[in-house]
Amino acid sequence: MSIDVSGVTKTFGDFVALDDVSVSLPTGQLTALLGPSGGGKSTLLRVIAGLETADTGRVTIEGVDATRLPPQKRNVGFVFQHYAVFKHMTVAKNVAFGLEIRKRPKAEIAARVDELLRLVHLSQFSHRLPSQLSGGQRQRMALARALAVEPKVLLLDEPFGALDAKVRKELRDWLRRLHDEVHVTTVFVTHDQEEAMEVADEIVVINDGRVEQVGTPDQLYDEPANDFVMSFLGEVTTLGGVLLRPHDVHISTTPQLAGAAEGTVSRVLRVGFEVRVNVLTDDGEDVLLVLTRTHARQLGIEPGVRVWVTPASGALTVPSMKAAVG
Amino acid sequence: MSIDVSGVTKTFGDFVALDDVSVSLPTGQLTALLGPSGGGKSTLLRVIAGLETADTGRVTIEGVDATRLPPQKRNVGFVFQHYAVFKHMTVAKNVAFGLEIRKRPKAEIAARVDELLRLVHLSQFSHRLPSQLSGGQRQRMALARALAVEPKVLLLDEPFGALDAKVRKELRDWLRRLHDEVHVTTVFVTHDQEEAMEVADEIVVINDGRVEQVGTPDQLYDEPANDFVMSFLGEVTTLGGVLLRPHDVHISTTPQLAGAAEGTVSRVLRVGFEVRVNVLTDDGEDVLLVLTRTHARQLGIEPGVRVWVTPASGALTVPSMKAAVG
Amino acid sequence: DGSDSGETLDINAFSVMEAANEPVFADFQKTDAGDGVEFQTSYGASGDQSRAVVAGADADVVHYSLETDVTRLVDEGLVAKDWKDNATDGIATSSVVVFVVRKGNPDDIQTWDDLVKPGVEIITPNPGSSGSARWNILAAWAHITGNGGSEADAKAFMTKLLGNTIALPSSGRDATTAFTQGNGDVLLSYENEAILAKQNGQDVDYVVPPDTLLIQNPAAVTTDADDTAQAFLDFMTSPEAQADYATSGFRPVVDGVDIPEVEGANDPSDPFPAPDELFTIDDDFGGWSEAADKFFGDGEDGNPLGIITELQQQTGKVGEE
Amino acid sequence: MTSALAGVTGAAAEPASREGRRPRRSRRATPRNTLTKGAALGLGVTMVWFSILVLIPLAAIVATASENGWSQYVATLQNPQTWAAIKLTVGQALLVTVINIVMGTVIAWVLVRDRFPGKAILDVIIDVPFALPTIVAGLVLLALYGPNSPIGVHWANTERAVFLALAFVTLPFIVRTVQPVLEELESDVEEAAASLGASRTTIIRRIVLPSLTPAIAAGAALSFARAISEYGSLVLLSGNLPFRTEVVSVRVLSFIENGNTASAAALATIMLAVALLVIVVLDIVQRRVSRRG
Amino acid sequence: MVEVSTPVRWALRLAAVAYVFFLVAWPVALVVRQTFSNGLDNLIEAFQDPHVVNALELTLMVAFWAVVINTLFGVTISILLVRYEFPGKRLLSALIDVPLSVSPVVVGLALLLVYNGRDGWFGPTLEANGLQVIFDTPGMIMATCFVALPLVIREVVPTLTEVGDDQEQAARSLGANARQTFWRITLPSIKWAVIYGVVLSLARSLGEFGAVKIVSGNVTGRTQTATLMVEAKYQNFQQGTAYATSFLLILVSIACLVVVAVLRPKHP
Ligand SMILES: Nc1ncnc2c1ncn2[C@@H]1O[C@H](COP(=O)(O)OP(=O)(O)OP(=O)(O)O)[C@@H](O)[C@H]1O
Ligand SMILES: Nc1ncnc2c1ncn2[C@@H]1O[C@H](COP(=O)(O)OP(=O)(O)OP(=O)(O)O)[C@@H](O)[C@H]1O
Ligand SMILES: [Mg+2]
Ligand SMILES: [Mg+2]
Ligand SMILES: O=S(=O)([O-])[O-]
Repeated sequence: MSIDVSGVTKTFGDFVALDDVSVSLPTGQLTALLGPSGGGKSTLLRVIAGLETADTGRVTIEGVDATRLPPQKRNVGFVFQHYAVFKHMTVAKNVAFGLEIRKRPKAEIAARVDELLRLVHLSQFSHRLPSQLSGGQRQRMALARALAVEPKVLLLDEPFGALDAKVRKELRDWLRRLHDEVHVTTVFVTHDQEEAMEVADEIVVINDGRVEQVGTPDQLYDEPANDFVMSFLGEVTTLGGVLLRPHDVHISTTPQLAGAAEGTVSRVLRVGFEVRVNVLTDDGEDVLLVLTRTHARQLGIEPGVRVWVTPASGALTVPSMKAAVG
Repeated sequence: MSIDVSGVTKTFGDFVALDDVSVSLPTGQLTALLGPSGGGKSTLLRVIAGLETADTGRVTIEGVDATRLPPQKRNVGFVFQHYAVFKHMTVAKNVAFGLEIRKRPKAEIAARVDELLRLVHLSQFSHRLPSQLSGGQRQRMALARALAVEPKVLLLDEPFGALDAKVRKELRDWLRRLHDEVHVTTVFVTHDQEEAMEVADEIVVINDGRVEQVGTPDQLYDEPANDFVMSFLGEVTTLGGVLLRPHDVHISTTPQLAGAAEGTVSRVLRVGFEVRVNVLTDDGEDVLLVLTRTHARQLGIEPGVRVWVTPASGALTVPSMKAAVG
Repeated sequence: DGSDSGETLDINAFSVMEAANEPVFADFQKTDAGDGVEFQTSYGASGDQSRAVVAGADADVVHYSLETDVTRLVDEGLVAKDWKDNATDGIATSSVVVFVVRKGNPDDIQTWDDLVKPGVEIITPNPGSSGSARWNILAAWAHITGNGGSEADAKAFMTKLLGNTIALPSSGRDATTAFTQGNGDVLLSYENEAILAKQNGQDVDYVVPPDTLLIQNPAAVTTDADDTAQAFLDFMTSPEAQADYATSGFRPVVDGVDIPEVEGANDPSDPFPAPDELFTIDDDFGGWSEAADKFFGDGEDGNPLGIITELQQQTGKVGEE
Repeated sequence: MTSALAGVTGAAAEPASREGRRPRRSRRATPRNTLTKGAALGLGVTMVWFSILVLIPLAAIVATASENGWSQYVATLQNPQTWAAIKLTVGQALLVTVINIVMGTVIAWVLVRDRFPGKAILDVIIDVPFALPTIVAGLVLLALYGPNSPIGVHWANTERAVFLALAFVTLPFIVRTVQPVLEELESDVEEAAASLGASRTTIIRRIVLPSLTPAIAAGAALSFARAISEYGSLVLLSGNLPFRTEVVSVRVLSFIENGNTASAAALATIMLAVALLVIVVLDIVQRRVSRRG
Repeated sequence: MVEVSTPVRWALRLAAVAYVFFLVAWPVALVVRQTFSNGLDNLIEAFQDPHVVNALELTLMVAFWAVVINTLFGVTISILLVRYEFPGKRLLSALIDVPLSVSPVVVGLALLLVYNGRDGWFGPTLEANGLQVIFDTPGMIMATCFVALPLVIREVVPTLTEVGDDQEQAARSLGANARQTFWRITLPSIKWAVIYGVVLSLARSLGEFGAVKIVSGNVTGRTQTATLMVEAKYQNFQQGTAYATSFLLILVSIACLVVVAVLRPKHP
């Protein structure tokens, strides 16, 4: 049982936002839709939620064909990028909304709202209006609201997009823990690879309306299907005609390894505990590599120093020419 | 010759935004004003630009007492957080504005605008309206506009604040290179420590209306004046009652070092090339440390493994109690 | 009052009747037939009012400035053909055309010939919509033809008179308002309107010219009106009602009316002096059936083009095609 | 240095990078139809009402005017009195609009940027002409500018009365369109100009006024449209003197009262055409505004 | 923000205040003063005149229905224009503004041509079925609706656009159907705009004159509204009553304005 999207195409006018997308999201997992802006992430999520109708293809939710179901019949919780809070209702009323719509008994609603507000740590704010909450609190309220109706599926569109870095980081951990606790099938959209890798069980990389790759964070990082996935998931540099991570470049001040490219350090930039080093090889390649400070200090890396660089053992490399990719 | 701010105090009502701030910004340098939101960074920058008048204190720009000069007499270029573009003028007109005000000859203006647009790589957009530009392009236009009048000083208020992470990173490099080329005294505001450390020659840390520390990125990182500066400039963790960087925690699976704290790995999270490890020491401290993937793999770090942690040799530590700090 | 019977009469009348009707209504309500009757009134330019009734406005009793405005309803089947078969030949009120001037008559306007002197600014309503306007114009015409002038003389006179006209407001009442607000030197109007204005403290005087036209305002019931309407119509020409009208400045249309003091008249005790010469529509113009087309025909749909209409077009001045 | 900057440019020209693999272009090609059943029903009902109330009656005017073909329009326009009314109306409407552009902008400026006791009252008074019944507006102006004027200006029944009435009823239009724009005008734009060396007058002339232009234009169009169609406030004030103070609306009314519906309709059609023109201008202005964002 | 110099600021302030004072404030004050020139007599006299009371009641009735209809219509059209795409939308949104630039006299004529009972396009049929439009309340309500038509829409459309549809979508995803979404989410979030639009429409409706004059037949006590009454009384040498009635209308419209001023969302 899961969410199954098969062969979904969605166009706006003559613009193709989703192009024959098929993807299967297993029950109980936390899946990230990752991709650059305009890639079609939100559109896919909205198709799953029924907020947008696909031109072709089917959506199956927990075994039920949902392709033609209106959003209110899908039993899907949706959390919007900009929260979409009901501004004129208190926090408690916001959370209670879905239950009131379902005409649940008053007492039951009150109890459930209480429970959820405790879950999202907003109990003491239940009588405030959303405008009196901080961004992070609003986001948590939106989550509680979506969870209130016990959806089979929870969909989050860039849930932390509008928050600042610190709050974002906190909520990210919190979401992970919440998911471990509640275990509802959850799909969230992000364009931040770090966020996706830190939180998700599985990542779907979407670009230009198409699925580029599906896999666990480790799979994507270790076995990127193509150069797009590789460079989207982290910084890359080129060495000897291959793409690799700057951390995967091995550097030494002596010609230890056969096949290492010789070059001169052209720029050294300390950023916190890291040191970013540019090496201009004698072949004219500008190679970026990242070292820990300690390591750099040990090696005595400074502009002008002669060095030898080579892909580290076990380094992941991908041919750097686009044409060479499948 | 430089910008000298001495004894500047600025209050809004009874709120003290700047509290007896003195700082000297050397000619030709790229200085960052770094600090948390509401710290007074923008206020200081606006006092320097003459957009705000200090209650007490003096501002000297390149040897001239500018304390009472109106903004248009200070020959200061100001770039605003939200660009402050002239919406009704084309890109070229925006850039030309300051020169037209000065009634420079038409030909000279055209030439200079051309040159500047080339510098900021907007030549092909000269006839567009700002609304037809992307955020990064708008920001570059604002820069060109500020540079057009050949200011002695360039002030930038969170120049990249409104841009997304990728563009931000690129413009940051670009600003560094531009500064290396044009060499105008530049001050920019940011609340992003990474940005400050990567771009600036010197950083002024401002908090709560006061200067906490002034120094090069290395000085701030290596010799933070207090725990505020230390924790603002990067992630910290606590080990044995001292603050230190997660990268500065040494970990081993055998009790190599005397005085190391013994504990159990409670959580391992892979984020790209890094691994973030939480260790719960037998003393009940939750220590965060960061390793490279390779290193973690070598050590075989997994939840449940017994480990010994200690500050690495040469690690920077600061007593974690605020009271203990000078 | 007899709200018990609760009947409502719709009175559709020309513009200047409002004040004069109030006491008549009150007196009618004191009669047996009028006990408990409520009145709903609508006042406006005579022609406009009549056209509104044709277009569907409610009316039980119509009271217009001109016979032709009633005839229009007869043609539409809204008023019985025999509406004129009564003691007053369908006429309910009457008056004469007078000159309303500024207090003290600063321009010393006494006769029709004074009106066509250069620089005299005249206000008279619009003959397209207003009954008053048509009476005024025919009075001026009669001043020439009734005193031996030819039609050509009359046309020449009318041309001058229209040339001095600065405004043609839509109704008699609109014209009064325009004049009392300070426009023009002389207003051509009903004698009763002049008296009413003076009664209400307006700074005006009026002059009854030596030769003028008798104004006769018809009234009728509509075909679907009931007996109460007929009773009211009959009451309108009773001596009692005529005395009420006289108080408001109207000349009685029946004999035996006890004429009261008329405040506002030039001589309150002799309010209605007979002019030296009084023209009538029937004697001097062959009745409205003839005069209407001859003077005011609109020249469209096969209708003749009236003399005045044509003159207005020629002078290029004020008024309608 | 060009090579050093190359990386930045490539990335910052991000819209181009999207046009990568497939033709993904215009957001709006053909008008789409996203009506649900309920919405379609709602649209149907409202359109029926809108037709009954507005479209069919206006069509009837055009139809009546066109019964006699072009000759009706020609005859209507050739009538010197009608022509004088059109000239007066359009002329005074233009004059009033120009005054409104100046005074409306000044008032909006004062309301947004100035601070003085009683400003809140001024703000409320601005709307009085909109809320006041027009006939009362005429009466009100008559009190100060009529025969019994306490200041001795007797402007009733003159062209000035027409001007006054139109200025009165159109007062709020430009003020109320400019005010919000001025409020939202970001002060940093003005500061940017100041830091580039612009003086106060330069900032107002080159930065503030151009930003207000679309709003001023929209307000001016509204004010002009209202002015050429004004009737109520002139009834008691202007005396409706042909060739002097008679405006088009009064002229139309007098056609109606004289039973000359065809001429009334013809003149009304001409006014409608002018009004439509104004709406088109308004629409263009607003679209330009939205394009600039 | 540029600060203009003090003399210029004073000049602008003075110009603005003087203009508004001479054009609006003083004239209105004079009418109010004339109303009370002989104490409360004018007002008492007006209130004792059943026709005046009648006219005021009628005005309220007509305005009430016009506002109700325009609000229903306006909110519906606004939602259609903002939330849906359909062919002809741009045309419709342009046409919606037409009534703002049509002379009230023309409005009256237009309705007369279609709905008069004798030779109107629909009038005779309607009258045959017992519905009189012209010279009766339906016509007056229609005329009032026509002139005040765009006011609600002009208020609601921008607010609706600004609020966006994400709250509505959130409600849908939480299980609300279209009706529930409208009543619980959409309406509450555009509430102030609707109220503002209603107040403006009310002011406009209470004050309508030209269009109503033509379609009403001006029957005292039945189709004569307050504004028609003002004209009639003024012309009928009863200026005291005219001023008193005007005063009442001024009072109502200023009350409307104060409501609006209090309600208008303050810019932060
Ligand atoms: N209603 C719409 N009408 C027209 N085009 C649309 C519409 N919604 C989305 N698009 C287009 O479809 C493409 C995919 O949009 P989508 O919102 O799914 O992107 P995304 O991956 O969520 O991007 P972001 O990270 O910026 O939110 C975009 O180019 C967008 O412009
Ligand atoms: N015009 C003003 N009136 C009142 N308070 C102000 C004003 N301008 C700034 N402040 C206050 O002064 C303090 C410092 O503001 P400032 O804008 O300098 O902060 P900042 O360091 O630039 O913060 P941020 O990173 O959020 O921009 C803040 O608390 C702010 O609320
Ligand atoms: Mg999105
Ligand atoms: Mg700031
Ligand atoms: O009301 S009149 O017909 O006399 O204008």
